Amino acid sequence: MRISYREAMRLALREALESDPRVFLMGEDVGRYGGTYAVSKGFYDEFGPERIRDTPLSELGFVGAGIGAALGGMRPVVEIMTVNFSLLALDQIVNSAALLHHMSGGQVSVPLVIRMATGAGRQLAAQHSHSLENWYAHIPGLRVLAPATIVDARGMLAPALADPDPVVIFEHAQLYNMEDELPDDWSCDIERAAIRRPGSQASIIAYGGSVPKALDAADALARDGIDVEVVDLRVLRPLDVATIAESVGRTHRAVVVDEGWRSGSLAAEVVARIVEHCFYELDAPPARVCSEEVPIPYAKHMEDAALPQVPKIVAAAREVLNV
Amino acid sequence: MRISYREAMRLALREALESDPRVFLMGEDVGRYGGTYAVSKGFYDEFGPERIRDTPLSELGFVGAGIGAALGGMRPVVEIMTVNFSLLALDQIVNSAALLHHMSGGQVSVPLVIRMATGAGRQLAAQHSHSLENWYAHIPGLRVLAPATIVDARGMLAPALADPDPVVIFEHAQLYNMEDELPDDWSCDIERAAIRRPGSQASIIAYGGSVPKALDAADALARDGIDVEVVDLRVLRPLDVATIAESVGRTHRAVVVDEGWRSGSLAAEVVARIVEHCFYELDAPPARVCSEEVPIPYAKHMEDAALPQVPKIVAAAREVLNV
Amino acid sequence: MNATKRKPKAAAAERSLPLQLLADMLRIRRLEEKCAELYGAQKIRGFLHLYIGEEACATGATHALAADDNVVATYREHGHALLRGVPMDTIMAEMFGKAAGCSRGRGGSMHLFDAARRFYGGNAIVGGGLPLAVGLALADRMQGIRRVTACFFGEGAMAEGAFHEGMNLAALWRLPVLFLCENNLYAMGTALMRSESQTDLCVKAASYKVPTLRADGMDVLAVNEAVRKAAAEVREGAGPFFVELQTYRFRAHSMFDPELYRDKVEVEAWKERGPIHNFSAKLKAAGELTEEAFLALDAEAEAEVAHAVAFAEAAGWEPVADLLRHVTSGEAQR
Amino acid sequence: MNATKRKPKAAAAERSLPLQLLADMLRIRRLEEKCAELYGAQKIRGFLHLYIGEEACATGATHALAADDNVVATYREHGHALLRGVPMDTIMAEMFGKAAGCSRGRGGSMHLFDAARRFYGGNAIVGGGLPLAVGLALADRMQGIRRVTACFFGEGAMAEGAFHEGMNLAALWRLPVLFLCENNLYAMGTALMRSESQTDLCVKAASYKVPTLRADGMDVLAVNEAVRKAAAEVREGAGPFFVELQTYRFRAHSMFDPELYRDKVEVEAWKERGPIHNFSAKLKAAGELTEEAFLALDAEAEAEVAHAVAFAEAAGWEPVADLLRHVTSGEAQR
Ligand SMILES: Cc1ncc(C[n+]2csc(CCOP(=O)(O)OP(=O)(O)O)c2C)c(N)n1
Ligand SMILES: Cc1ncc(C[n+]2csc(CCOP(=O)(O)OP(=O)(O)O)c2C)c(N)n1
Ligand SMILES: [Mg+2]
Ligand SMILES: [Mg+2]
Repeated sequence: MRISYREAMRLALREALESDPRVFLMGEDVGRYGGTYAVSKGFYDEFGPERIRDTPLSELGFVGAGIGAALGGMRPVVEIMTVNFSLLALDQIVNSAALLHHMSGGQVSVPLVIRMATGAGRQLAAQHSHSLENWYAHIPGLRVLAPATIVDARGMLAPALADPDPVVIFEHAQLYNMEDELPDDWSCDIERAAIRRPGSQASIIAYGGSVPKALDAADALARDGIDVEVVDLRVLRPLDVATIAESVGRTHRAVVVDEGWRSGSLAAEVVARIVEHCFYELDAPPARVCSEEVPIPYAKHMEDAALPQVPKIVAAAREVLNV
Repeated sequence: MRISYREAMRLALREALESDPRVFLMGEDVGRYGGTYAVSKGFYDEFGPERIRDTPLSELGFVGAGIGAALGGMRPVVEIMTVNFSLLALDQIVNSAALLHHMSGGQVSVPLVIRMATGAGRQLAAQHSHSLENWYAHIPGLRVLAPATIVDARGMLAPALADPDPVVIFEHAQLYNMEDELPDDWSCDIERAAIRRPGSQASIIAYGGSVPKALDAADALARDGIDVEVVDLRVLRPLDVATIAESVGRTHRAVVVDEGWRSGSLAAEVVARIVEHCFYELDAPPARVCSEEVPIPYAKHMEDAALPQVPKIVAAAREVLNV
Repeated sequence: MNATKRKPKAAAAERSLPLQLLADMLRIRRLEEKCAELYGAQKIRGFLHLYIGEEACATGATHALAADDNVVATYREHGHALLRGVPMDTIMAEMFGKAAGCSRGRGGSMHLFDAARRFYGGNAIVGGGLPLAVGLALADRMQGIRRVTACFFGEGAMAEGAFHEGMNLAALWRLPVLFLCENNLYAMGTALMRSESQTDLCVKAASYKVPTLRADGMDVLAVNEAVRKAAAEVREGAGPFFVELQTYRFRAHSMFDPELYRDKVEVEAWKERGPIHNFSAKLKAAGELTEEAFLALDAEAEAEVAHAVAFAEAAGWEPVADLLRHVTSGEAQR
Repeated sequence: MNATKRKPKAAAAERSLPLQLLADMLRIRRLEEKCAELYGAQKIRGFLHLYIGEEACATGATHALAADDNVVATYREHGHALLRGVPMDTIMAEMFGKAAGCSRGRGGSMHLFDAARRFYGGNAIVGGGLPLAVGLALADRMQGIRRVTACFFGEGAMAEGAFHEGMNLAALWRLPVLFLCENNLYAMGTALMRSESQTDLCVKAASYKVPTLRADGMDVLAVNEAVRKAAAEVREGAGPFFVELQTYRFRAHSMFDPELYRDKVEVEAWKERGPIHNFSAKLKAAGELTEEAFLALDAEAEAEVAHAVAFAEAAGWEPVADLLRHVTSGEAQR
């Protein structure tokens, strides 16, 4: 069946709500409004106000409440409208969700899933276009996921809810309308990265909203007879270094694509891991295609110029391939 | 004259308060209490409650007020007791301080200095031992400084206050009692990294509280006839890549020390820059000595094991030198 | 083509306050109706939050402020920016993303700024403006400047910690902040009663020992009177003041909102209280306004909008080569 | 050596409530006096926040709770943990950083936890516990469990956005949260009057439509009575309740505090109201307590402390090889 990323998320959420009474969805406008990105549209009537819980504008408060509810035996799915507003909730996410298990010497766990939309590309300007995945990927105690395909959108929530510890899921806002076939087996591994397109000459490593761009770049390169592999990180923490190293060990060349700003990016971590694991197999220094170091501008031509784009990825691949 | 890092900070603050009526210090317990780390002890009586302003426990509120005061023509120095509590203020720091200049098309500026203590090492446990410098170093619009010497503690505040844009200064809590000679010329460049110890066989690159450890490691290595250079980043954003590349270009080997957790660390960015700028000059893959990926434990032996220590730096240097 | 308001300014001089209030509400209305149209035509992109139905709030309030007072607003700030003197031409150009825009095309609809007029912007973080307003007022107090900082925000923002911390700081330090809450009953799809345990917003504000006033946000004169009273007290140095303006948003929250959360009957009932329609009817009944005069004001507003659109259309794009500018002032000065 | 409280538990059974309250205040006092001493001896490190002077609050309050109620506390929580049943032995071992500590030595003084006893910890982020308490109460409500979640915090926390958001959520959703504010007049060096524009904390809480009570936090019976009333209402499903306990910290904020912000006269005046001294005097006057009985209780407390110290001294360190465990549950289960 051919469905959208949004629909895949909806199927995953509905399944979770139907299969486990401990699961509930909480966040701003997830209920009566239908969800900012319409992911929970109709759920309010289906599951009621207790399980599809609209919250006031209190990011720190309701995220903390989600953590407390997880401590109390529930399996909350907390939706933060976008990563931009998660800045208001970071204290609870880092100092409570990520640390409670450790500070209690392993006594308490926080089986919480936090979903948030991320990324730029819709001319929403600087305050509404952040990509802060690497901030989260830096924190021990959190698992960080970035579904970039219909299968992952459909399959990641169940294992995330089964995880006894906090899981943060980043949904790139540009992906919600993406459509694809949903295979019968959409089960999903939240430990490993995935090779989305096998290739031999270079590894293009991306995640989230950059994966479709990386695949388009691979197609463009293929038209010129250049065969590159596309690796989707999928799990931003803990990083699946084995898959990355195996790929780069084969191709000897790497391009890392990240919508985050270059300095201090997740792409830097991937480059560091590549160097630590396959320095002697590298035929060229790994290249990074990240967002330019400027707050995301409103004007379309400027926003486009600030973000990773297919031509930039193609150029970077040609550079590491020196063709 | 021989003074402590704390005393150097005090001299810099007093000078700023005496020389510019627009400068004022605001934060939790900076006044009557004397400052959590006694940096502003006595200033309340000297400069009065308006200019040494005690705030309620409202990190988001008073940091935002500092930003507004900067917009309004003042030159606020906002003290956030420790980086741990800055998580509550990140929305204002990122979405207001760092972005206002850009979103207004360059019309308004935020000449604000935010000081905060950072780091672990005093058995304060997980919630009080963060090193989140790389989170800040990731954000365009911010300048991020990490004074690691008496001279920088004395000299960085003036140029930071002269900067028309927001500057974040990280003071590692372990450094306050460090003493050293203050030379007559303590003027300080907030654009460039500094070579703290020239050396030829490898470059140990560190910042903040890790600099003294890097220097101790260099001494230990010297005793074994190994001559390493120690580079102090000083400016965490924008990174002074020229100095880093020049050093590594000479030594062909690098060890990056960072008290932040390894994944997504500033050390990763430094490694990525090294690879991007001197891949072909490298004789070995750069090594990282970071905090282990665990929330900082309370017990001393466990905390020590979690943090970068001199022996680990020595071992990493020997590894890249293969001796 | 240069960016200036023509007729209105000139005309404004001779006009009585009521007529100027009406004219300004019309200017906001016609501007935003055109914006909605241009959004459909994809000339304007991103988020567009219309103020249609709420014009009496910004109009009555800004006419109660002094020319050099500070204003901090939200992402629903087209009207506030316009009435603080930002030329409609540069507002429209900003929404087009043109370099001649009031924020150089970097900000868009949610980030209209005008430093010279002390308009500290559109802010897209709910509640984000309150701490900034507290700081602006603190700066004025420390510099001995007798100025009011007016801070507009929606009722939804009152659930945010930023509201709590900002109100307390302003009250504790007795700063000249005029808190103007535009209570349109909904925060996106969330009704006030589902957002606050205490729905009497003045009671909430009073708990910080801040004096409060409530006004009919559909009646421009009532708003103007209440804000004048409040601003006068703030200017006198009595500390902050909180004014609740009870109003209603006639359109969707943004251009993406299916409006599942409120029924048409409620919307229609509020539309009966349309601030422009009712106020002009009142003026006519009082013989202060003729249909011809009304049409003239309307035509003037339409002309200003037409000029703004032409200006925005004709304006140029910022060169991509300048992408990395305006990140820091240092760079901007290059 | 195994971690259990000996005599006290046994004795507790026969004891009248007043005597048990006195005994428990003494246990907290003697425990913390020893902690201060051990801090000097560097057996205990990091931050150590003593509760000395405030014992009537935790004692009166915990005796008003049911055994399986949830408790969320702050970094000044030694007494709360102890009275919720965390063995003094494992509390002391935790402060020593030993593997036998109630948090395995990972948390220290500020992070005492006991999942089995539903003691959700010490929290070193001011105000951080309030949203957690709201969530614990929400979980109970959704699971149909009739349980109270008691949340302790200091008056300084009321300036934080977390207080505002937490109170509103609890009140809006009518959740069974018992907010217990230990108002000791200072947040580190900041006096309440310099922290809140409204210093009547019950008025602040009432602004969320939450019922409130104020009690003398130096009088253990007054605290117990107030918290009983409040807990009963919360348990009945009436929604959250706020109780202000007016108390005072006799010692410095932490072991680093030079105490420049308050004068000795004030401190001495409050010491006159010492909760243990006054309550035992009252019991003696009422003939409910003899000096011998008092000394027996005190000796019992001292013995428990001595046992705890011996236990902590004898306990082993967690092996460094386990450093990376307990980051996630998965790893912990390895
Ligand atoms: C901190 C934050 N949370 C959520 C949002 C998304 N959002 C934008 S406007 C809005 C509703 C705000 O309602 P209100 O404050 O009443 O203002 P109104 O839109 O009604 O004028 C929301 C939830 C945001 N921009 N910022
Ligand atoms: C968010 C945050 N800000 C600042 C601190 C530093 N700090 C620790 S305790 C304290 C005072 C808290 O006062 P109060 O809430 O009254 O509790 P008390 O210490 O008086 O029991 C402060 C400022 C912190 N731990 N967390
Ligand atoms: Mg509203
Ligand atoms: Mg206190």
